[in-house]
Amino acid sequence: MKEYSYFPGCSQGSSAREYGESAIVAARELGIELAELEDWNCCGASSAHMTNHLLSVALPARDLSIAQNAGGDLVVVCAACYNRLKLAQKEMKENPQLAAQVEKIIGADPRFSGEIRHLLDVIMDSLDLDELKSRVKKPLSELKPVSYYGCLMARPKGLLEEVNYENPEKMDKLLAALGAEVKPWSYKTDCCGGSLSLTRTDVVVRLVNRLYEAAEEAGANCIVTACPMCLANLEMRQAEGTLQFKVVHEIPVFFFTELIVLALGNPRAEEWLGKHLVNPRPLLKKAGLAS
Amino acid sequence: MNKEGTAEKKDEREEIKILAFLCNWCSYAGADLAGVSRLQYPAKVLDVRVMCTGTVSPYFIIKAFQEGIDGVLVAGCHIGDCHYLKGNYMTAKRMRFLKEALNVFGIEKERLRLEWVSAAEGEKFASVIRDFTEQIKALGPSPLRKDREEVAKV
Amino acid sequence: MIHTLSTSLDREIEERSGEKARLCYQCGKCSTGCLFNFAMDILPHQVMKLIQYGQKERLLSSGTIWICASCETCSVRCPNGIEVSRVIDTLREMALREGVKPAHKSIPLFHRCFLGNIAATGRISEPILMGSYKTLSGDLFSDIGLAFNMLAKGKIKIIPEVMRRREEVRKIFKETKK
Amino acid sequence: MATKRKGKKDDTVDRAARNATKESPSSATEEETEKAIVEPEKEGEGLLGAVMVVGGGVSGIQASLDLVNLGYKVYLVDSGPSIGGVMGMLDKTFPTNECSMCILSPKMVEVASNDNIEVITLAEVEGIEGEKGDFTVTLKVKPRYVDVNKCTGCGDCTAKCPVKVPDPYNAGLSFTRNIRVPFPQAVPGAAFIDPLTCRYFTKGKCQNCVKVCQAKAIDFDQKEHSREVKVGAVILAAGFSPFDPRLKPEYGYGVYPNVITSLEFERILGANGPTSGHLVRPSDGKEVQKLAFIQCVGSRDTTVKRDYCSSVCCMYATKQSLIAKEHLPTVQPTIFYIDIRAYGKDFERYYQNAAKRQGVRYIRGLVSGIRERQRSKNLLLRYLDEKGCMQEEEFDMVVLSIGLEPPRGIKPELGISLDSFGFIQSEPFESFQTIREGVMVCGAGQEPRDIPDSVTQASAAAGKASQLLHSKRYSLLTHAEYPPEKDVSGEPPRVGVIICRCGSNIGGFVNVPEVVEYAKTLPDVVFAEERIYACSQDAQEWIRQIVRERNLNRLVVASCTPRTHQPLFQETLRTAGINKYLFEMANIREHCSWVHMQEPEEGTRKARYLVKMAVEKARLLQPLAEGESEVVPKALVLGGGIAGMNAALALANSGFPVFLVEKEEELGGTARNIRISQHGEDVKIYLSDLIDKVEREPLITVFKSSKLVELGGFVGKFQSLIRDADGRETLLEHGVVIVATGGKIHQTDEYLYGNDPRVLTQWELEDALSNGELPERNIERVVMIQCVGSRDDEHPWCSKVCCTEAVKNAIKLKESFPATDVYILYRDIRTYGFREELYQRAREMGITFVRFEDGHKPQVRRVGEKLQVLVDDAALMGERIAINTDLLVLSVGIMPNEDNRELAPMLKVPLNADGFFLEAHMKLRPVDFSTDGIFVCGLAHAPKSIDESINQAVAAAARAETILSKEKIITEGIVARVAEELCSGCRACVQLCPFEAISFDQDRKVAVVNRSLCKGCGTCTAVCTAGANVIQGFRFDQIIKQIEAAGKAWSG
Ligand SMILES: Cc1cc2nc3c(=O)[nH]c(=O)nc-3n(C[C@H](O)[C@H](O)[C@H](O)COP(=O)(O)OP(=O)(O)OC[C@H]3O[C@@H](n4cnc5c(N)ncnc54)[C@H](O)[C@@H]3O)c2cc1C
Ligand SMILES: Cc1cc2nc3c(=O)[nH]c(=O)nc-3n(C[C@H](O)[C@H](O)[C@H](O)COP(=O)(O)OP(=O)(O)OC[C@H]3O[C@@H](n4cnc5c(N)ncnc54)[C@H](O)[C@@H]3O)c2cc1C
Ligand code: SF4
Ligand code: SF4
Ligand code: SF4
Ligand code: SF4
Ligand code: SF4
Ligand code: SF4
Ligand code: SF4
Ligand code: SF4
Repeated sequence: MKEYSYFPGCSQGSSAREYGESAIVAARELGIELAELEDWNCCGASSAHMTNHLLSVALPARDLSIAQNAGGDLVVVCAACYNRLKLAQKEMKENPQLAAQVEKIIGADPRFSGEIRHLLDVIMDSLDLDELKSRVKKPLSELKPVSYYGCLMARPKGLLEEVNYENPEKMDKLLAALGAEVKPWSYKTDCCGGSLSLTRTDVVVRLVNRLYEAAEEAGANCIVTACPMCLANLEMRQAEGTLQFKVVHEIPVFFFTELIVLALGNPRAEEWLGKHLVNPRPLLKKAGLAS
Repeated sequence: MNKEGTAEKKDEREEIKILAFLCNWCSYAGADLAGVSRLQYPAKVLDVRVMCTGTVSPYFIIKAFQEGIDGVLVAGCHIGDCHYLKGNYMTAKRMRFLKEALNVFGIEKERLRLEWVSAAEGEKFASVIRDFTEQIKALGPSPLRKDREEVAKV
Repeated sequence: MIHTLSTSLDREIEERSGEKARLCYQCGKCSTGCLFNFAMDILPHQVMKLIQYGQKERLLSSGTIWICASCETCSVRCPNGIEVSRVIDTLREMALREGVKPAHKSIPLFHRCFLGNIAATGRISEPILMGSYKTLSGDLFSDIGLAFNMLAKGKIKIIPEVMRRREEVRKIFKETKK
Repeated sequence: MATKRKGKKDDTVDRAARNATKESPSSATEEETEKAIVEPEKEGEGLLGAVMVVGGGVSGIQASLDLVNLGYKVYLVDSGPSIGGVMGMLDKTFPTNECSMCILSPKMVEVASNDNIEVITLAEVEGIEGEKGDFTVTLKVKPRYVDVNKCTGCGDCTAKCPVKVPDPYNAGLSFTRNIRVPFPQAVPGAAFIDPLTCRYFTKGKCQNCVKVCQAKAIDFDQKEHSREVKVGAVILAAGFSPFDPRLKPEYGYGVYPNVITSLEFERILGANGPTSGHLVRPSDGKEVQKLAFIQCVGSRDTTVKRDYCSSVCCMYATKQSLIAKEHLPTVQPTIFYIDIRAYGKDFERYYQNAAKRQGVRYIRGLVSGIRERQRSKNLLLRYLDEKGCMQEEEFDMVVLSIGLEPPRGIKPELGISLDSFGFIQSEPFESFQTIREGVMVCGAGQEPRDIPDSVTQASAAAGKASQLLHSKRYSLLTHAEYPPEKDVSGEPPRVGVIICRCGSNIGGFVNVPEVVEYAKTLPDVVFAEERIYACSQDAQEWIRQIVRERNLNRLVVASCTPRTHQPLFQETLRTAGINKYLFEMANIREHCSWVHMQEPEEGTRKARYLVKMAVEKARLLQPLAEGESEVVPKALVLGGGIAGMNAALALANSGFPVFLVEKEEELGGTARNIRISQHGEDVKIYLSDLIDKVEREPLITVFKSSKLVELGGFVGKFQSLIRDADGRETLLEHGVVIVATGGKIHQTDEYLYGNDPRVLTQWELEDALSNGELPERNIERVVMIQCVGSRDDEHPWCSKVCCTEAVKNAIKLKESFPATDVYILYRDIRTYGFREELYQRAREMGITFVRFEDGHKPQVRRVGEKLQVLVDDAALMGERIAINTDLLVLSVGIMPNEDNRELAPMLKVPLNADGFFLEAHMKLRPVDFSTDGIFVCGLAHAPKSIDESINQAVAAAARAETILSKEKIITEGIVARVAEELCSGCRACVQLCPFEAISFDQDRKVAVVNRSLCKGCGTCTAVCTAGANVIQGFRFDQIIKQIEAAGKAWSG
């Protein structure tokens, strides 16, 4: 069992509870123990970053100083948090002046010497895919997912641990190992509309609808993501697309961690199915993966 | 047996013959490339290498038909690619005139063909020969040749 | 028609963001890659051009700076290595700082609510965020069904999760406002 | 690994060779026919008359051919298995759309058949020791595993090799086998084995190829070895490597099958490519209708550290669009671009024609990334249309216009230096000279450049080498020594026929013994026999022997194509004491056995008649004399600008006297108005140095205030009359003419020029800048307007230099007065090649660029104290911008010299539609005229920058030197001749000859052919109604005999 510090992020406790919970379970199944950072604070997400650059560094900096005390590497599951934490670390490393300024603000040394890693990367690096295959109890063979990273995990360049930031493949490989028939598509790193969800719903509906269309065109029957905001936007705005564009999409969206748990035959996977705004049961039933 | 023999003989007489004038720089090279690429075409064609199609005199073509050739191909560089600047341009002009003149001799103008084949167009050369052979086969032996054979018999 | 041109805006942006809009040679990649361009009044490559011309007011009052979702597609594609999204972030920040009336007022309002929520509790709590945003924007009824749905699925916690040392976060807000 | 199996085509008699022949007694022993090496002369001790050329692309090939023609032994080294470079892979070339292979392969054959060029393949340079004039180059030579001297290129081994590999010649779009001849026209035309994929090397067994190779050419014992070669100079011509588009992942290359590179597309277009020129796409072989090009992939891109422009991709995308339409008229090509860089000669016209008449759609703005439709594999591209609206459009295929990168394997350890991108660095004004003396550079390995510019630079590099080594000219050349030619004119024809089996290539399909028996029955045939490999070295000895023993006076070889093998057999015949024109070939391989493999009987029958036709012609062959004419080893250079002076100096450096005629009172020309070069060097200093050198050079005679009034004679011996301002005339005699009469500045009255003192030209600005005449406080702002008098209906060309000039001056201005704002109003910024760095620097410094659309010229008016420029900004969808300015600077274009109109007829050379001189061949003979002995360089040819003019000048000098260095010019035997007694005086031929080789003798009323001018095309003979005009070697009666023989085929 390998232990990491863990930064859950706000939504994993509420709107993306299925992500937060499945992440811990999936990690444990694969021999990774996630220890939550004590008294962490919100990274500021897009709002800080978009309106106050210094704030967008200082908020995650406080978390980083906590992580430094905890020692080791820091694992993140939310794409937005991953983006903010990692960029804050990078900026302060490259700009000591900024680091000093932030140190004053938060009253602690913000320099984190460990690595900030996304759970997907941690899993894929610690795993032998063949071994994983052999551990699969319920192969996802009827699932035809497309992988969807969204923009926050993939950009800027160098954020992702994969070289091809335009066409990352780790999630594809993972899902294929779980038995799914992964469909290639060109929309893995497209933006879902992000924080405009509440304010410019029209824009987001349009973007989300575009993603569904592309997924269907690719022959997919579900979308798999690693970002709570993407999942929220995709699920919340699916029905609205139906009204606006006169097409019905019924494509469930999963977190990759949910599918790991499901495929490994852990019954807890059932718990989260009910939390989805787009009901995944009909598909899973048809696939013989749920009752 | 005798019957068969004559049939064979007839066949031989019916068999067509094509003469191709190929310019040294493009079409001859194109024919070389067809060879190097092992592209297959019917063996009814014999070729004469000339430095430029510009040198192909109308007299050569008429002579060829007189000698019993059933189809004449003149092939040179594409317009603008002539090694000698404008030889093929002259040829094109001359051939247009000649085709009309052939009618006067009672020769179908389809029996004379002008083609531009570059040194890279091995495939084109082969298909031109295939196509032209079919065309001449369809037309049958040249009327001039029949005349001549008739005359010879008499 | 543009009458007054100046190069000072470009320098100001460079100072704030390290990005040099003047390097832009108008290849257009930022604009053609932007998924939000249909909702923008000034396209990203035109933002670069207008910065070169020093058209500050026009940019700060544009809708583009609010529509941009910071997805950074433009930045990774720019052959001149300009972080276009960073430039737009900077323009947005300048607009807020200078109190320019935003073209899409709901968006800065949302950000304010979002940050206010963090400042108060250290973390985001969706009901509080939604509640405050909806009240302030006056857009009370859209998404109401959604909210109920989420509530029913246990996706919204009524009792917000709160961190302990909230004063540390509040200090951060205070210090970074300066 | 020497490639010395082809015969040599020697059309020159040089001084050293003559000396050598004089000294040796001329009895025809066998030793004599061996090549003799002439002892080096005493003078110029320590220099070596040999040059190594590294890289066998078009530039390396040109340099090699120039060098042997200049009298040096050449080692041509290529890291690949064949020479040819990228040009050998191209389908057509811009801006003439000529077939690339058609024009390249004759040059490759020339290399292969020249005894004094040793081609060394699969080799790289490890080190260059020593000093200029005396280098020792160490090569690492990889094994080929096939003996090039034995391999006949038959391809039997390929057919049997079990290992399939992607074919690099087809850019990996098709498969070939591990052992193969690299491509049909390869030189050497021999197979090679890649040990990395060969089954024998990887698995220890196979050797299929060994089993089938009848020539026993395969040799698995070859080892990698190093080799030392001593040469006097080295020319680096290693070309470029293509950019790997995987570094721009947004375009999905390698992920989406229908996204391909331009080089791959070039192969798809190729008639000899993987799809035989059918425009189909990789994913499903479907015909392509909607085709997109994305420009600048891996160029002008900081993020991948390629901050330069690749110079050729705008034009090749245009070309590929046009060719695609030619292949498939329904195809709809779209080019997405930033600036269209159509800067070269005739490029603008080519581009405008594509855009306006040929339906090529140009859309400004790059697509950001590519998405793929999963079912159709079509590609989705998003772009902004001309109204600024976002569009998403589906395409069948997308071509990435990939950039040119530095060559691999050329390292600083060779004593040279590489620039920041890795290209080979050269001197500012002499781009062909590296920092190491005696080591020259040419082609795309120095800076991305197109074929004509590469060829020009190659000639210049060769010329530079010659300037260094000219005292050792001819010292290392090998020469065949010939026994005296036997007079056979009175004898009845005695024809010998040799039928080659070419292993099983001919023998496997054609019944060779039957053909031999048939040949024996033909009239005048006294000898007929078969031979397994007629071209092998031992066969040549055998041929000489039978010619002598059987007393043959005509020879027919029935084997492969005369295009490659005729020179070899002619050489053999000549060494047997028989005139080389008493030879005829029948091509029973390429034109028979290989194309009729499935009908061997008909093939055999055809072979018989091909032999008969050859014999019939051979019976009528007559010995032909090669013409000789004297060379006056002096040159006339017209024009004393930078180009003219450089050409004159180059020739003088090689030891030839030069007459330099300048119409003005002083030397210098246009460049007197330029202060700084694009590299920031002081042009004034360079120019005064140059003038000084020219005036002090004893071999150069300068005629100032003089003009040419009359030119007579022809190559080798021209007479010219020049007249000075006072009417004094001088008659000069010389062997060559170099035209360097330059161009001039466009005189404009637009934009208040001449009307307001604040409106200047770039030259006037440069002057003011360097004289310190610009007081800072008065100029808050400067506006520049581009394309003044260029790229419009009246002047449909791009002046090439003015974008760089404007950027350069703007930078200078900004450096002197940092507070001054500079605006440059442009249509396309054409800072090609490394000039892009200047453009980048200008932007970095804060110089602002404003683009306006064609047809929306800026307006200028006076407003108070200031000038006001109104421009409709294209980036802002035509929104008007008013810029108040203190200075307005016009980038006026380059015009042709009016004197050209008067010179062209005098020199008998053509002008193009714009009034610039028209070279012999846009691609491969950029400084020659089709009239032999006359050359062109500088602005007389087309607009170009100083360094490009110098390139061309030195190149023109080198080309001229190939003539001047000969004592006599030998002209081909195959020329026209008019039988005066038959000539009716109709003059039809006089008008038709494309080379103006026929004149009309007014006294005798007959046409007369000047054999020095005649190229032997035969056009004249076809129109001669009297049959008086004949072309030797292709005589009327000879062809008639061939026709008759053909007529009797199948029955006789
Ligand atoms: C897709 C495409 C289309 C083009 N179309 C046109 C066109 O239409 N018209 C035009 O004018 N130009 C065109 N160009 C440009 C043209 O290809 C170049 O100008 C030309 O090939 C340059 O010739 P080169 O001899 O300098 O180099 P290359 O053609 O690159 O030849 C270099 C040679 O050197 C050898 N070599 C490399 N490294 C070493 C080493 N270390 N040691 C020994 N040998 C080495 C290589 O094997 C090769 O044979 C095109 C280019 C591309 C990519
Ligand atoms: C407007 C303009 C701007 C330019 N800007 C730049 C720049 O910024 N950077 C750069 O690198 N290059 C620039 N150039 C190009 C550069 O000037 C030339 O490449 C270079 O000077 C070489 O010119 P040349 O020797 O071919 O011709 P010229 O310099 O024109 O020399 C021709 C010579 O021939 C003489 N002559 C003409 N007719 C006759 C005749 N009938 N008989 C005898 N003599 C004759 C002329 O008097 C003149 O001395 C520019 C050119 C022009 C026209
Ligand atoms: S960061 Fe903003 S401007 Fe850039 S692509 Fe994304 S939304 Fe468009
Ligand atoms: S991508 Fe970069 S260079 Fe291109 S238009 Fe946008 S900012 Fe300018
Ligand atoms: S079989 Fe022998 S001769 Fe023929 S190509 Fe192969 S190696 Fe050369
Ligand atoms: S030994 Fe190598 S090259 Fe020869 S046939 Fe076998 S695999 Fe091919
Ligand atoms: S601008 Fe330069 S690099 Fe870009 S496509 Fe054109 S020639 Fe190539
Ligand atoms: S001469 Fe004979 S052996 Fe040599 S290549 Fe030609 S056909 Fe083959
Ligand atoms: S300014 Fe000169 S170089 Fe630039 S595009 Fe116009 S004519 Fe060409
Ligand atoms: S053969 Fe050609 S070049 Fe020679 S004189 Fe006749 S037309 Fe002129």
